Amino acid sequence: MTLTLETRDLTIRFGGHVAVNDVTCTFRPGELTAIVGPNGAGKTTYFNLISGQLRASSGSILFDGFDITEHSAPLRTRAGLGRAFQLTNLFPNLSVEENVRLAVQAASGTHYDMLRPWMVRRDLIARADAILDQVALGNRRGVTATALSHGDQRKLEVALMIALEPKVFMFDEPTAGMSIDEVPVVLNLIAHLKQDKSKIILLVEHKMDVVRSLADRIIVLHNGQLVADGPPAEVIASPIVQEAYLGVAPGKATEGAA
Amino acid sequence: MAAARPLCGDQPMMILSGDPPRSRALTLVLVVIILALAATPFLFPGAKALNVAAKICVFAALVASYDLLLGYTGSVSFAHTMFYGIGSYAIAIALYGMGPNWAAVATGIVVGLPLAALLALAIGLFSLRVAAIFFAMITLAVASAFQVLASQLSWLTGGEDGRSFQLPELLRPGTVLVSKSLFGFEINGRILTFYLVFAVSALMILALLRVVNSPFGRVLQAIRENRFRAEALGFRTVFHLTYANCLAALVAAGAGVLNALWLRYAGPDTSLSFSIMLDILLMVVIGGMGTIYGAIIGATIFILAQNYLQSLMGVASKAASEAGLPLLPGLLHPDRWLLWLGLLFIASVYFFPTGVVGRLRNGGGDKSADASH
Amino acid sequence: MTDLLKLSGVHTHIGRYHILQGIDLAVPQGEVTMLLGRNGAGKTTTLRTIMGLWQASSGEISLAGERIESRATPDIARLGVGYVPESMAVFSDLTVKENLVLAARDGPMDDTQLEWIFGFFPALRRFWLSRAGSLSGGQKQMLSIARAIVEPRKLLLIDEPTKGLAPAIVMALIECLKEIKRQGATILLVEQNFFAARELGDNVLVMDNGTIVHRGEMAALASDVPLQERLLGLSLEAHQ
Amino acid sequence: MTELAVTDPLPKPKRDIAPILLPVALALVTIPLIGSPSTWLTLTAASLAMGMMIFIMASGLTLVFGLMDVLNFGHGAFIAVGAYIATLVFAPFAASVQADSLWVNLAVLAPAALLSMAVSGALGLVVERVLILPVYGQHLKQILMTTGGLIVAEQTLYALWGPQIIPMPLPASLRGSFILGDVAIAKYRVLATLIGLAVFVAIQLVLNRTKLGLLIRAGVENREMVEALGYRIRRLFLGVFMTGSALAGLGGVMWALYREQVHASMSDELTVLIFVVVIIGGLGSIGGCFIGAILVAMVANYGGFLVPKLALVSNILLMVAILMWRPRGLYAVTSR
Amino acid sequence: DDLKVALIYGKTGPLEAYAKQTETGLQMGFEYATKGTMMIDGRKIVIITKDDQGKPDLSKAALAEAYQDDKADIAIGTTSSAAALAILPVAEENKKILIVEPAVADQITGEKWNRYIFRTGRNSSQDAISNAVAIGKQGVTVATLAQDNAFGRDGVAAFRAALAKTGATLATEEYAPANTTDFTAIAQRLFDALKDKPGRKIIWIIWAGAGNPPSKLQDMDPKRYGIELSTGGNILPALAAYKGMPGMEGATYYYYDIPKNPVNDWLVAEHQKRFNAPPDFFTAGGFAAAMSVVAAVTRAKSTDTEKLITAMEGLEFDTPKGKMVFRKEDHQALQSMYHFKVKVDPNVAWAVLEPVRELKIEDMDVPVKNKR
Ligand SMILES: Nc1ncnc2c1ncn2[C@@H]1O[C@H](COP(=O)(O)OP(=O)(O)OP(=O)(O)O)[C@@H](O)[C@H]1O
Ligand SMILES: Nc1ncnc2c1ncn2[C@@H]1O[C@H](COP(=O)(O)OP(=O)(O)OP(=O)(O)O)[C@@H](O)[C@H]1O
Ligand SMILES: [Mg+2]
Ligand SMILES: [Mg+2]
Repeated sequence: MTLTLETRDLTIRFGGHVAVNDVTCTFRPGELTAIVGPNGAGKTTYFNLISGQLRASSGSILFDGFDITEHSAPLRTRAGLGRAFQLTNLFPNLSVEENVRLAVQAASGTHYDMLRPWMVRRDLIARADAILDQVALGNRRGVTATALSHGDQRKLEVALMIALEPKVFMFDEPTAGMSIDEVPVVLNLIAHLKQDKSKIILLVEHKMDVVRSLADRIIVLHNGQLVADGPPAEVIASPIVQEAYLGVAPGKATEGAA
Repeated sequence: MAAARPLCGDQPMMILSGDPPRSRALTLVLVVIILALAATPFLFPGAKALNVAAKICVFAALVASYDLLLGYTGSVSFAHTMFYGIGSYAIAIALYGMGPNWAAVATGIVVGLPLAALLALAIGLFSLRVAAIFFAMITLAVASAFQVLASQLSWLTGGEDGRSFQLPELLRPGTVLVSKSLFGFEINGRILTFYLVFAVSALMILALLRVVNSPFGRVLQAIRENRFRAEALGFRTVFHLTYANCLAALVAAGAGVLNALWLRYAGPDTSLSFSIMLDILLMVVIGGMGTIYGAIIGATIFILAQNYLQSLMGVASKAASEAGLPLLPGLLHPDRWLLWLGLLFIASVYFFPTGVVGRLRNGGGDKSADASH
Repeated sequence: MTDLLKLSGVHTHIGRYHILQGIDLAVPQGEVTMLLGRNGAGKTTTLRTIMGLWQASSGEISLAGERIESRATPDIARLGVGYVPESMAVFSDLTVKENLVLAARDGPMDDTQLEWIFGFFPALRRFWLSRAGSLSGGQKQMLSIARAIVEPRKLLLIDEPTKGLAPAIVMALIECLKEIKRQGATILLVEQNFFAARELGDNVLVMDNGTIVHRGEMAALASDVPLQERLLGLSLEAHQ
Repeated sequence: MTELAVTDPLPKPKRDIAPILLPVALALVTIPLIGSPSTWLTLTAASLAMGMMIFIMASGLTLVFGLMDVLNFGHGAFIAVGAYIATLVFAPFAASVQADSLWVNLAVLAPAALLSMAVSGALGLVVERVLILPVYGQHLKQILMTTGGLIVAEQTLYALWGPQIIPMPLPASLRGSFILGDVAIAKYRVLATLIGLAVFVAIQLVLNRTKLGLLIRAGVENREMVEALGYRIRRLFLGVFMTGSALAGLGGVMWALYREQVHASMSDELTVLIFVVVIIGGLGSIGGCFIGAILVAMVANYGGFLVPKLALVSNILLMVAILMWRPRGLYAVTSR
Repeated sequence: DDLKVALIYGKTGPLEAYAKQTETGLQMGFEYATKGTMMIDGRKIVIITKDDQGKPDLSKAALAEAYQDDKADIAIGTTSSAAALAILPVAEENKKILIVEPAVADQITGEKWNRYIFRTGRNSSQDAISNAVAIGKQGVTVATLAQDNAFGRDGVAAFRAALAKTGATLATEEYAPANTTDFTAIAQRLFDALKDKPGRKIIWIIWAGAGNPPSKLQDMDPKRYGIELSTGGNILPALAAYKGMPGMEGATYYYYDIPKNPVNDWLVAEHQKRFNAPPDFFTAGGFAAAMSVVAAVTRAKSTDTEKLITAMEGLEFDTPKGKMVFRKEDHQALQSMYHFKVKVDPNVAWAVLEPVRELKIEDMDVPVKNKR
């Protein structure tokens, strides 16, 4: 049986506001799904529900055949759900290398080992360095995370997720605020991850060209509801995306909106 | 810029868990302190010097255990003296009730340490429910309630008066192990007790050093920096924090045991009071938070000041008044030594924000300071 | 056109790092000046230095002829400078309304101005009484921009406003800034979204490694692919 | 826009009145337990007054602690300073203090209280500049700084006034109780209640009718951004701190009169109590602090009457119970 | 060589005010006893002071230091009862005399006593018994209010025992936490317990430290039920609060105006001259301690510990409170106490205690509580 991630009637309410509303959807390995929708559509909230930062008001989440709706965030991460955050979320006063090393350590299952010095685990350090090179941060290892520019912080955020070696990658606007020469680094990275057909990749992105070049499938959230699901070309051409998301009258070319 | 990475191949450093002082000046200071402590019975004979040295040992361990909480997990607890007190009382009550024998010492340890750990667990679990910023105040309130309890259960604890007790024969001052005629120094039970305190404290500090430099210790730092993110990496921070709390409580109780053995007394003022808590805080900060070594330096500086500042001030005050200086004699009057302690609190924040250890590491010409601190 | 804002020879140090290494730039009155550059070039640092949030270690900054490099941030803001920081910096404990109440420094909020803002960013109306901390990333960005424009300002310093905004809202934002410019405000805009930059920019400055490496007209840069490749490391058209 | 778009504003969240009902419920529940209505009334009136006095002292702390995120462990110093200043005023006017006329008494009391507030406020200025300014946002350092400040202040008081307890006689007209049937209500407590209420209302008005409260809360979260909006947050913080200190000074006068004595470490007995009240109320909530203070006093009095043993730990029990119910206190102003 | 007397006291910290009085009293006591020469038997008296901040651990260290490092012949101390209890074994270990002054805990001359311990200060029982003797009579009903700790409970126990012998009845015992600030609830309980009783009704209060419950109870107007208040004496600053209770009776350890003897006359006059204030509780205590040292050394003609013990058991010596005697059994100094009545004098900052009668050593049956 192949790995699947599935949400069934997933809903969360904040007071009178339903941020994610009855979303039922299945994600399969080897398929990069882009999630698009206007601001406040519920994309990040949907991710938070899947990765366990928020608890669903109703509905369920199934991963690999198990119901994980009640699991805590750390347990879900351990089960293989990796998450990069939209608003950069790092260990601010630790070095770049230490940020990644911690993620590598988590992935290796080294949680409560208090008998050995950390440096003895050279394997962890080496792996962290390798990942930093992958995201082109190799030359900033010793810098504290706060001292990174915004774009570099975004890359570090991605590096942390890769270091976790998850089965599911959830990217939340990985390229927001990244300069144009840096964007390809991340795109190539995602493309590279995609080659491993056993991984599920979810991507929230507002840059349509990125979505177009990477996605195998697009789902559209709007006001918390799943309003479209299908191959990229088809979904982008649908009136709802054209109008509510891209902000152009139906039928007009989509080229303008980057 | 490549990351600073301390050498980790050489085995001798492993006793320090791969986290050597990393500054020549700091190493020197530490070596001097440790040698002086070890040789106190011979270098500085007399009741006072030995008392001071023993107190430094006990507090170095106690402060180091507090540093595990404060410096590595970032939580400000005011209940640390409670655990220290539990250790002290456990020994005192056991020896008082069962008489001066080794079985009583063992009982005290076997009951006291787990009790401290259990209580730490309970507090940890309760405070996880409430807002993090309350932690400091909740621990303060719990500690004050515990103090009330200790003074209420006077049939057990001796109330406000505490418990004085006798040590097993071997550790009594009257027991002469090596008579004076042999080396020119008498080695008696008291000196043996001192070395017991010294050795156990050293062991506890080394163990703490190991813990903070273990993968577990690094996770604690991560939690301090960003708990939310640590969870998202798959660390169950609740367990980490609870372990850290329990470990710190265990060591604190251990220090309490040593203190009670040394003083042959346990009471609310010596082991539970809020002012001791403040002393601990100050020692951590003077020494340097999140370094463990800071505990040794902080405890040494503070306890020396506490014990000799008053007499020094007396001398200075007299000198000042003989020199006819205005105001100064009054301010330097020995009775006002607490005033200077208060100023020390303030000065330590102003001038030693990273503590003595931080100062020595960064200012000592040693450029390999760890960027992650 | 006179220059509203002028920096000459500005150096900024953060701790022991020398970040800005002699910035000379001018922002002409009533125009939109784009500040482009790779990640880490020093764009944010430049804006923060103008705002007084970092202290320039040397050099001169003048706003409408007044020297401001040694003034405190609130005083600079009171000269009529609005700032949208890179991190958005919404006050998450306060509601959307309260965030805007604070932003309207000189008195009660003007209802027509609010309606005008809601026209571009309808989400703000919907979440008017919600905690700003619970807004979505894009909604926070909208709020941060709204804070800067709820009252008229002479000069707006805006750091990557389109980041995280859905395309429709980007369009709305572009419209909004164009209108603000029509009303006479001067804008210094840091932007990575080249489409937005091309739509809005009159002039362009390109930074690298803490210095300005190019100044000119936006239109010229937009049509000169080799220049783009040299300055920004990539052809913008190819990327788009 | 499409029909899918929803743009009408979300409704205003409901007012949270459960905490207000709490003391009321507590008072009602205890009526049958206590039995005698006159005893109940005596206890209730006493609790309200005691609550007000605690509130005055705690309000300064909650303002500073909640709004500015400053953990001021030296709050007690202002309490003591306020009390000492009042003794200075009282000393030359001992005759007026002991005169049996309310107005003559108040003519000494009011200036004494105002002077105490002024002096402790001024001291607050120094403390904020010297001790707090370098450590905004760093709780641990605040604890150290303010603890150091507390010790220094106490020792200075010792140096200036000597170690002995200074008596602070209650003015003659405020002694004794109003006796209504079997109910006794201490006169001084009536005054304390009035002053406490006045302070409460004044703070509420200032915070709710002006931008001040918003500004401070915003400033705690992001000082730079508030400055970038053009506000001189430093001055504002200084003002708040001075207000908090002045309130502590007022509380000190009130407390000294209640205890009828002044001592440099008179605040030691209050520290935990005040913290408990601030925690129960929720950080920075003046309303929560007000209710918390009344609750603490009520539990102490009802508990002390019904089960005297309980009085030892009643504060802690109350705190634990409240936090079990609301982990952030009665009114959580902030999400910090 | 010098005669070294170590004074261990809580000179800084919460008991600072008491400690200062002890030190003054000790100094003046030696001056008086040696007629200003500070010499006994040709040996100069040197006072070594050691601050223990009222903390038992520091106190232990200080006393050990005094005996071992400073070679003190006799030690006197200390202010806090807890600290005093902790240092008793130190005297025993060092086989040196310790004169306890002014700590009051019964256990010092009770179960924690050892043969090196003498006490010039009064103990809690003496305090309680004197009060019982002062107010107890046939037909009187008493209710007690005490701190809920060992001090309060021991005091009430001694009071209860002594009261039984006077024929008065004890209606109830109430205990409140030492940090109580609001006495309304406890006052209500006491009023409820007494108000329907016949005859004279008294609430007797034993309270150390802050709190001032008598004044708080007085403010609730106990007179409306015919209830009187009573409490022991206190230091002068605390007596100010007694001004609200004119006519109140009780028994005190010392009030400068009560004892009539040459020693006290000298002390009051000299103290007034030097400090422009009358001597207080602990000044008298320190003074008595000094007198006992001089008397003991004079009688033993040595500072050898064994000789001193022999000399001191049963030793009579003069003090500002008249004659004291170290009882042989437990080394407690038996002494007079004073039954007083409060008078308000607007020209005095504190309430004046007027003597009703002197309770002599024979009037009080202070039990021996130690095991020899
Ligand atoms: N904790 C919360 N409390 C109240 N409302 C919330 C909370 N979290 C999210 N919301 C609301 O839910 C909606 C969905 O937010 P979400 O962050 O998921 O949007 P998004 O699709 O990621 O948008 P963006 O593209 O702007 O990041 C928003 O309107 C937001 O205001
Ligand atoms: N607090 C800091 N401490 C040390 N260095 C810093 C700090 N903030 C920024 N820097 C450094 O200053 C340089 C410029 O940063 P800045 O944030 O101005 O870049 P930017 O052009 O805005 O980049 P981006 O497009 O990624 O936002 C970067 O190399 C960054 O690492
Ligand atoms: Mg989002
Ligand atoms: Mg930037």
